[in-house]
Amino acid sequence: MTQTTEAPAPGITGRPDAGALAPRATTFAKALNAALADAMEVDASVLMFGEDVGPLGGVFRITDGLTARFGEERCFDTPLAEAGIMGMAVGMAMNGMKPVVEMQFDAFAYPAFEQVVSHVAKMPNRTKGKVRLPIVIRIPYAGGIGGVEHHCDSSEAYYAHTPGLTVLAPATVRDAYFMLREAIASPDPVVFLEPKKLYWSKEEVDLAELRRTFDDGQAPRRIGRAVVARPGTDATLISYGPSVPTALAAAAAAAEEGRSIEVIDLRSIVPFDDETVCASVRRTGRAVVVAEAPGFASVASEIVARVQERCFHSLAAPVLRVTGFDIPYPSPKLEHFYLPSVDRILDAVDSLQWEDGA
Amino acid sequence: MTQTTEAPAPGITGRPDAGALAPRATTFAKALNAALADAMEVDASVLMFGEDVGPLGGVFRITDGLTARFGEERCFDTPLAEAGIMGMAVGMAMNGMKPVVEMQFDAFAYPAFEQVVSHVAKMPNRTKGKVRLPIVIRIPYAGGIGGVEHHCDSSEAYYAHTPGLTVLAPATVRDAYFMLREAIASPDPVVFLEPKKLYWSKEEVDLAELRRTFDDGQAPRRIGRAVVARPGTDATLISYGPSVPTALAAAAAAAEEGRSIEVIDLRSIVPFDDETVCASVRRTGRAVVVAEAPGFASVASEIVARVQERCFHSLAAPVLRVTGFDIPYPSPKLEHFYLPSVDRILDAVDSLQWEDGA
Amino acid sequence: MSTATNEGRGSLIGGVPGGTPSAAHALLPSAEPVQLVDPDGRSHSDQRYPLPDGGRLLGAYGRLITGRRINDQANALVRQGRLAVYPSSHGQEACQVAAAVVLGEEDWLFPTYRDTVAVITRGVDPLEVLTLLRGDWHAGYDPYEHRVATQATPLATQLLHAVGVAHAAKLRGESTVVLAMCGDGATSEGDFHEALNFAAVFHVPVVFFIQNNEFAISVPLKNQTVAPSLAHKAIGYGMPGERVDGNDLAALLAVLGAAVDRARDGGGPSLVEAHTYRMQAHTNADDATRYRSTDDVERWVPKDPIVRMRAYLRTLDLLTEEGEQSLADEADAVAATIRKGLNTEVQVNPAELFEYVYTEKTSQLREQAALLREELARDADADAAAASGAAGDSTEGDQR
Amino acid sequence: MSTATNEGRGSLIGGVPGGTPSAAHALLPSAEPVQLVDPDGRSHSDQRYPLPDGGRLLGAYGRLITGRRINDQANALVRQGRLAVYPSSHGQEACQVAAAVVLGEEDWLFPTYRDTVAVITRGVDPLEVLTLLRGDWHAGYDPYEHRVATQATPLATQLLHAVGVAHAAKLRGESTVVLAMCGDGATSEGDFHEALNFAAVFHVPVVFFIQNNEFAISVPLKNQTVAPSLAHKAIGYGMPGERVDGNDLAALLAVLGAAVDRARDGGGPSLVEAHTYRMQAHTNADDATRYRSTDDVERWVPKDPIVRMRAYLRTLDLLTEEGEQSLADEADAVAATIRKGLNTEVQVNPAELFEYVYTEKTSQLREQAALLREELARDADADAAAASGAAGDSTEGDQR
Ligand SMILES: Cc1ncc(C[n+]2csc(CCOP(=O)(O)OP(=O)(O)O)c2C)c(N)n1
Ligand SMILES: Cc1ncc(C[n+]2csc(CCOP(=O)(O)OP(=O)(O)O)c2C)c(N)n1
Ligand SMILES: [Mg+2]
Ligand SMILES: [Mg+2]
Repeated sequence: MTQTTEAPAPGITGRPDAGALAPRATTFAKALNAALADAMEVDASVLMFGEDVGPLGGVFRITDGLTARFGEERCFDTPLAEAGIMGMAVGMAMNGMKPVVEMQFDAFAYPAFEQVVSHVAKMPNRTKGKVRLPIVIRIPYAGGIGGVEHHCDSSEAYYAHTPGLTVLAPATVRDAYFMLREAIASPDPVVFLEPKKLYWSKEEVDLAELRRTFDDGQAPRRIGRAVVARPGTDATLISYGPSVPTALAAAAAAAEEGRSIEVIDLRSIVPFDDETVCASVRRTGRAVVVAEAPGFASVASEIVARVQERCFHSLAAPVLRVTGFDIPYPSPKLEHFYLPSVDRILDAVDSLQWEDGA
Repeated sequence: MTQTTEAPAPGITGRPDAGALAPRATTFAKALNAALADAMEVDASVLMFGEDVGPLGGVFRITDGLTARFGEERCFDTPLAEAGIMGMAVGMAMNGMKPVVEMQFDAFAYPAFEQVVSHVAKMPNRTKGKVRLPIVIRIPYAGGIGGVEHHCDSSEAYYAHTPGLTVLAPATVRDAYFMLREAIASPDPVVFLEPKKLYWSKEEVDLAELRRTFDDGQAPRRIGRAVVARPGTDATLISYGPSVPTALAAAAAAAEEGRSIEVIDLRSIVPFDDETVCASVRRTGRAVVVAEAPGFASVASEIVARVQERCFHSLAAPVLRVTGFDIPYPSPKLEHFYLPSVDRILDAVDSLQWEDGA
Repeated sequence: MSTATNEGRGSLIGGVPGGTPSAAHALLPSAEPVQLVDPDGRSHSDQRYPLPDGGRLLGAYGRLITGRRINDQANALVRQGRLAVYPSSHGQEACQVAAAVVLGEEDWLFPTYRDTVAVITRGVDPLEVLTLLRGDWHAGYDPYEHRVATQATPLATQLLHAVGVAHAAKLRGESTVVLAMCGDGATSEGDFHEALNFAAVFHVPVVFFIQNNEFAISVPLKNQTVAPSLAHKAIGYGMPGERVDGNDLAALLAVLGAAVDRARDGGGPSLVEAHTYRMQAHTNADDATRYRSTDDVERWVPKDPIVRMRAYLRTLDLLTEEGEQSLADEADAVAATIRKGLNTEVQVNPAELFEYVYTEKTSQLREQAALLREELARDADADAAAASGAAGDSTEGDQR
Repeated sequence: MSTATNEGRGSLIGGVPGGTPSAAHALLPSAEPVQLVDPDGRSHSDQRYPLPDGGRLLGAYGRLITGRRINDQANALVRQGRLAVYPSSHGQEACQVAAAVVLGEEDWLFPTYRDTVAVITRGVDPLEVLTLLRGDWHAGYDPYEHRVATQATPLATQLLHAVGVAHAAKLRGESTVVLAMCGDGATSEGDFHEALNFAAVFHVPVVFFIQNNEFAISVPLKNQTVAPSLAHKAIGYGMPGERVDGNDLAALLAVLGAAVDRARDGGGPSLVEAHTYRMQAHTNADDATRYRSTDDVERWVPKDPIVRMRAYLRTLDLLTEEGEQSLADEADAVAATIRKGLNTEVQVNPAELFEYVYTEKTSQLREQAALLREELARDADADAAAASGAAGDSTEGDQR
């Protein structure tokens, strides 16, 4: 596996994208919407369905305008039943369609868990690849938006632990577009995690240009490819999805204190890009994994485990984690105590045994 | 947290238990059955229900005789619906009962996932502890029995990652008895994982004696307490449930090659006994985690992560894992390629960089 | 094939399948929803359901007035940013009130997120009820105090809890009845199906009460079901189904009251569908103009539950001008309490995040609580240094 | 309230809720299961369902004979340890055969673990069907070859897949009908509910076919439901329900055939419940004496589907002695093929474990496959050393 040759993603800070023509401020949400519309236009077998994704355009408006443009046979509301949505998607995918389904919020995907684990993930293997399931499960994901209970779960570990699923989490507007297009084009089922708190983040990108790049096959592959979101030399922060901007902010703050921190944006949780991650850690000798989900038996645990297995002799200190606590996601007034913060990341970096022989 | 003072568990090899009177060969399954019967006898609020647990006594006969003895109001069959079973258990526990439910096989617990994650695990927290849910979810668990698809999943990571659940996996006949009693007595919801392949394993134990010990409050606590199943000095194998006998066998084989391997039986995945595990690894300086589940984002990942975070400077080599592959559980003829084997564990131990300066 | 009926009174397991066609048809709902007082306030007699007496209606009408006031007040507080979100039951208050008042003290109510008015009507302190929506971390009230479960968010899940509560009560020989609420959308979830089936098979005293308000967020009823009515689902579980005008307080009291009596008398579960309408957006965060016209909504204005009950009570002189004033005053008082209560900021203690996840904190949570405590102490020290004061106490937050 | 009917032919979204009482009642099943040929082989006429003609019955009868033979053969192979487990449909063969033969080539069948005979009747190679139960790792046959989904194990999950397949076909304007099978126990699962509701709302051509064999492993029907019948669930989704004698091949062909025609003509989904009986234990691993008496089972012996159809066909001289002999020979030939096929050991290639999890192996799986390859190579070397031969080839197992 080779690392993408594309330049580091511009982050969510709105840095202008040098390659794009006529850039303008585009939100993450709008990029997803454009990716869906473009995919539906180029491939008539792409369908979009779920709860409130029709005339309403989804509670986050990611499917805005799709019913009007493609008709209610291509983008439609279902009865309110997530297992039903997922199971119907399996059948449609068996029969030539490419369903994209929306689970309204992370915790409302749990009723579909059996369908996801026992069928979406396993049907291709069970049939020796005869039945492929090109399904994309879109999940507005994670917290930081002041949501109430059940609306802010970070559920990636459940999916990442389930063999057969591809699990993606974009962190930038460009990646939102390209990764959703790539997910829809993938012959394998993809769990596509959309960090809610980034929906309204903006970048200067030209969606028409992104579309041309993708349709021309010029977009470098992102599934299985991490990217160095900010280069550095002293330590590596490994993050994905909603934690990438936090990690970048921490790196910026550290820079002011004279520490050069590299930030990796995984983008793809499964497959995992060992090469990019380990190359960085071997260079810096220190690593902290940043993720919102409760830390126990999580994707963050996996990253720590892999990095120390593969980079043990390059490590000057244990690989640390800054994750959510092992508690239910807290309410709006308390979420900032729970979420990985710049300070908590800097504390972790500080404890990476910088003194000789500590 | 202090480590249990009880002697190492006798393993599943049937070594006589010195403390017991009139010992006789007892299976793991029988010990679970006795624990249920004893719990139901001492506490009228303990109920047992699920699919085929009534007159049939469960497909593994763990509930054998309970309906006959306690009546169909205390041990009964439900309609065939796992979310229904779990949701009804929540209501019963809210209203003074201590439900023990059986999920017929690991993969058939998935329909109940929403109830488990959104309610069983969170209701106590949501109500500031006003509503406690003393539910035990018994799951015949993991493989090694030549079962077909859906009947051999190792699903512990899904539960261990969910805050609010206690997750247990006994590996010995004594522990099967004591841990199920302790689980039923716990005010918190417990996911109780019963390694299927150990159901027919035997030990010389006197169930009446175990009962007296437990009822007299003399049984040392096992929730949150790992145990050293075999002492050793050169490296530590960390295992739980179905992997414990495999780890013990590997340690025995290593002993013949002159290597002294310590084996830890976690027993309790959540809460996790850092103290026992880290004390061992700090002593031996080397560790391998052994578990059946696919390794990615698993409980094994967590153990590796914690151990290297806490014992970094004691480690002579990276903490390695011997786990299931990241594939669906394979069929009877292929499962031995998938399962952690003595050879694979010995290979991992061999690669723990025993040469100076490697 | 079999001719046994499905009446399993008294036994733990209900009857056996089968039944004569006529017995089966008795489980079907009436062709039209039961209506006792029409939108103009005229009463109609119904053979099966006698009109509740005037005192009962007047009492319930008072709760209706307060219920509407609570909805209006909560909406206002959302606009002022004092509540995070409020799913209003404006227009559905007759359902809300009836669901609460048909129950006795020993009974249980299982509400959803939209049923705040029902919960308050049952006696729970309004400020406690609104706790969660203010941004605090827990559900707000003690479910055991008034036997009201927490307001369920994951749809239809609570129906199974209701069955479990009823089952436990039945096993102990208690006469508890459980009324479990859900929306039309929630009937599509698998848990709805499993709950009704479990209730019927175990013959437990649960009244399932669907508020069919014609929408699930933006999705209209016709995309949710093509059944003749939602109450027609009951026969598939072997329990009776009934339909009622959900804006007719009198009919709701009669129909739900009968269902509760039936359940208490060992008659087992039943399903009641109330036909009503969600007059406002799903919540303040929703934009209903994207999926329905104001005309649609306007059509329901004349059917308002308050208007018709007021007309009925005034016509019969059960309600006087002073009576109305005093009900309005009562409602104002409740609204004032809410306003006042929500003026004081929620005090949250971060240490509590770790307190209730397990009965006893795991060593993992002890470590995590300590980490947060240290951070807060450092912040406090920094603040103190900045203000050159002292603030050591906050480190003790989680020691209780 | 509304008087629209639920016929949404042609439109993607079905009809609207409501409907006149009589229209609604038309969705209810007949009071007694449809029976065209009784246990003594006498035919009865039925206004709605004409008796299938002799040729059709004779053809299907032949499949019945083969089906029974397959069940017996598979049971024998389990006893000999050549099959891991076999959930037999002994006694239910009429359902098995009818489900397969009412479908056209363009249609899809969604079977469960117990429906091996239906799958074989549809044309799938018996040896392929038994692949999984022999211990191989995959489902055995290509679902697209005969349009037969894999035999589902997680109960009721396949019903939703069936809806999806039908929905996709409908969107493309194809005339495919999908017949989806499940047991009485599976009707309790949430997925059953969601599948029927989705099918009705999207008005897709699916025939849901319940084989009510009165048991779910050890659990009798009365602990599964107290509904008048399982077919009474249909009205709750706005689709017609029908009941049929599940041991009457003629009635099954008629009723299922009508349901398939209806679906193909744009009439939408329907639910058919067949009343039959599981004559043997759940699987060979089950001990049915723990939960039912031999008397219970004996009562069903005279209702055997083969006995009555044979009597009927013999009486009408549609079946001769030679005819019987040739059907028996055919059945023997199939059994012999199975026996012979299962005599050769399954050859498994461990490298395949990693081949189909993703279309392209992840780098993680490449590493894991390499680990296994090395182990096997070492073992092979050791074996080779022991046998002083050479065995380098097996290391290449996963290079294709
Ligand atoms: C399992 C689940 N899926 C999705 C949601 C998101 N959601 C919240 S309310 C709602 C609509 C519910 O409609 P209905 O049951 O008719 O109740 P109403 O809001 O009309 O009172 C949806 C889809 C949820 N809360 N739970
Ligand atoms: C979701 C799920 N839960 C439990 C099981 C275990 N199980 C396999 S068959 C069976 C009984 C099924 O009964 P029924 O649906 O009546 O079909 P039958 O076996 O009678 O053909 C059970 C409980 C399963 N396969 N899937
Ligand atoms: Mg609604
Ligand atoms: Mg059955």
